[in-house]
Order: sequence, then structure tokens, then C-alpha cells
Amino acid sequence: MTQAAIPVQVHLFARYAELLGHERVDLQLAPGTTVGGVVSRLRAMPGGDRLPARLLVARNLEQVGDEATVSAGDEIALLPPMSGG
Amino acid sequence: MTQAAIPVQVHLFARYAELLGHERVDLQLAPGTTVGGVVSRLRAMPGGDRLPARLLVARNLEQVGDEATVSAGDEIALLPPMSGG
Amino acid sequence: MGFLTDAPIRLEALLREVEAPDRGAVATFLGVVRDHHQGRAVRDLEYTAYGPMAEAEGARIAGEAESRWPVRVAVRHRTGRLAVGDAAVAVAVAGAHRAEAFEACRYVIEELKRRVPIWKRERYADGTEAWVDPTAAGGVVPVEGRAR
Amino acid sequence: MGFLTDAPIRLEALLREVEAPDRGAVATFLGVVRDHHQGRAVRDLEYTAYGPMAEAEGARIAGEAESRWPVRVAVRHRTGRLAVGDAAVAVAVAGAHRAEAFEACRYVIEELKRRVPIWKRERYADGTEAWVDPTAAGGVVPVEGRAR
Repeated sequence: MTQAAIPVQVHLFARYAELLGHERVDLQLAPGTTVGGVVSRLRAMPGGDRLPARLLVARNLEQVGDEATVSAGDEIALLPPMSGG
Repeated sequence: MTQAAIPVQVHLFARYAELLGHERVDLQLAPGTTVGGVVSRLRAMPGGDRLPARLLVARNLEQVGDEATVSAGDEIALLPPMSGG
Repeated sequence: MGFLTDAPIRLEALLREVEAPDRGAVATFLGVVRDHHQGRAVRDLEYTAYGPMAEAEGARIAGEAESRWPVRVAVRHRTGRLAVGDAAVAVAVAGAHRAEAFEACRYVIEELKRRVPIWKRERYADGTEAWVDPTAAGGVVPVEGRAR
Repeated sequence: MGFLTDAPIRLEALLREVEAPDRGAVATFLGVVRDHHQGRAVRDLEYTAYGPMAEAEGARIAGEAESRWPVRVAVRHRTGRLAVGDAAVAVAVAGAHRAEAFEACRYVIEELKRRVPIWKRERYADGTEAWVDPTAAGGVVPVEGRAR
């Protein structure tokens, strides 16, 4: 990386936390990394190959698409299919 | 009347009780009298001319039409437009 | 438990009548005395009923809902004098799924208002009174006071 | 009052939050833990949430309902371990008229189930556990136990 890496927190819940063995992962990302790029990093982790093909992702408490970019200090979350109520 | 008159109770509620000045009227009716006939008797009472043209009537706790006949001991009720709930 | 009551309605009591371990969805409706009607300030009101027929019709409506949907229904209507904020009517419906609980709850309150012989007499802030009558122009007919 | 709570939900508390003298119609929905799911006997279950997002999304949904209908909404979801019969979610909606109270109540519970990040983990009578997943075949995915 030519520019300074940006720190991003990724939260994992329920079955996804179980698959990856963590409830939180701290990543250092290249500037301009997208949500899709974050997901790729997680898929490369142990257990990450079992994440489903389609994932819901939130950035700073709102759902966003794969193309959304990530900034320093953003809070990213991978959301399993919701089952509240 | 050639046959014995049959006794019938008529209950009046809310505004209809107010119009006729009674909550209950005991009538002696000719056998074969219909609900429509009962209503005519009530219309002939003081205040009865102010009953509306269309009336809901119950016989023994179920709504019936004007053509229903009345038997000894029947309980007839004139029902103003309902306003429960 | 009967349909008519002259005591305050407690929704919790109705919930207890319908709840069961296989019923995960509970829909309720509560009709509460409002402080205004047709633009007039309501002081309080009085419900009278044709008791035996109201009980019969209330039971019929609950039975219809329970045969149309796989639910359990509790329904109660208060009579006598009520103040603003008092519950006049309560419906509780429990079933396995929420769609049927909502639909049955709505059915019961709609049919109740249409078919159950209960009448509302409102007293306004200025002391005048009127019979509520959904078929009348303006929704009410003034009380003339020949009988209660 | 917050959307998430780890204490038992009391419907009466939600009713008090929405009631007002000009709101005569109150519709509520209560989601209660059932004793069976997909044919299996449920012993108990655990709800976990993405807390800050669940709070934000719960408030958004209530706000949407209040801007779409002239109503006031209270909504609460429980987290932690729940037993059969415990209330998991409660919605209370008060308005001047019943149609809008019912519609808004239904809207809130449907959107909540679809959008609020909360997850249910069931424990069955035989001691096994599963994540509830409406998108999975059979509606659940067995817990493998690498993390809680």
C-alpha cells in the first residue's frame, strides 16, 4: 500500500460469528476499499469460505451494497438473515 | 278477536325508550301477528310516530324481518342503530 | 367470562384467557373513550345494552372468528358510565401466526360494532347529552329526556 | 424508552406510552415464545441483537409508521434467554380511528421482522440448538458451537 492503511471494525453476529470464531475483526484496509472488498477479506479467513454467497452488510448502522466505500473508523457489520419478532 | 290473544313483551332501548317513554311494553296480540304488526302497534302509541321508517327488530335475541310471526311468550326488541365499541 | 361487564376492563385478563404455549401471535384491540366527538368536548358517557342479546351476539361473533381462523378469542364490552380514557371494549386474539391473529381481531371488532345491541349516550362539557347514532346526520341525536 | 430490553416486556407499559385523550383506538401485537418450531419441541431460546443498529432501525420503523398514519407507536424487543410463553416483541399503536391503528401496528411488526438485526437461537427438548433462519431450508441451521 502506498497510502496509509485505514482501520475498520467488522462486527459478526449469530451464525456468522460462529463460522468465523469471532464476534469482531479489526482490519487495516487500503483507502477506497469497498464493502465488497471487506467481505472478500472475511471470506479469506478460516471459516469464511462457509459464508453464504449473498450477504447483508451494514455500514454505520445502515444497510449498504457491495459498492459502498469504507472510511477510517467505519463500523461494518455482517448480518445473518434476521429472525427477530 | 275470535281466538285468544297472545301475550308478548316488547323491549325498547336508548332513544326509542326515550321517544315512547317506556323501556318495556306488554302487548296482547292476535294469533298470526307479524313483527311488522307489532311495530305498527308501537307506532300508534304516543311518541311512536317519531320512530324511524326503517327499524331493526329482534325476536328472542335474533334479528328478524317484518314478515316474521310472533308467538306467545316471544321477546321482541326494537333496536336503535348500534353504537357500541 | 361474560361479554358485558360493568367493571373496568383489564387487557391482561383477556390475554390470560387466550394465551397458550402453541399460540405465538397475539393481536389485541382496545377502544377507549375519547375526549371529543364530532368536534364537541365529551365529559363522560354511558353505555346501555340489551343484555341477553348482546351476550348471545358477542359469543356468536367470537365463535365465527374461531371457526374461520385457527385462533382463540376473548372479547369484552363495558356498560354503565365511563370517563375519558376508560376502555369501552377489548378484543384479544391468539393464534400460531400473526396474519390470522390480526385478521380475526379486526373481524371481531368490526362485527361487534355492527351487530351487538349496545348504545352510547354522550354527555358534553356544556352539560347537554346525545345518543350516538352512526346513521344520523352528524352522528348523534340530541337526548330529549322523556326516559332514560 | 429504548427498543431493546433484557427485562420482561409488559404490554401495559407500552399502552401507557401511546394513550392520550384524543386517541380512542389502540391496536397491539405481542409475539410470544412458542413451545414448538418446525415440529420440534422448544425448551427455550436466546435472542441476540446488533444493539446500536437494532435501536436505530426500531426507531426508524416507528417513525415511518407515525408519519404514514396519524398514530403514536411504542415498540419493544426482548434480548437474552426467554422461556416458552415469554413475550419476545410487543407493538402498541394508538390513534383516533381503528383502521389506521391496525394498519400501522401490522406495518411495524412486518418491518421489524424484516429489517431489525436480531437473531434467535433455539434450544430443543433434546438439548440440540439451531439458529432460526427464514431463508434456510427447514427454517433453521444447526448450531455448530465454534462461538456464541
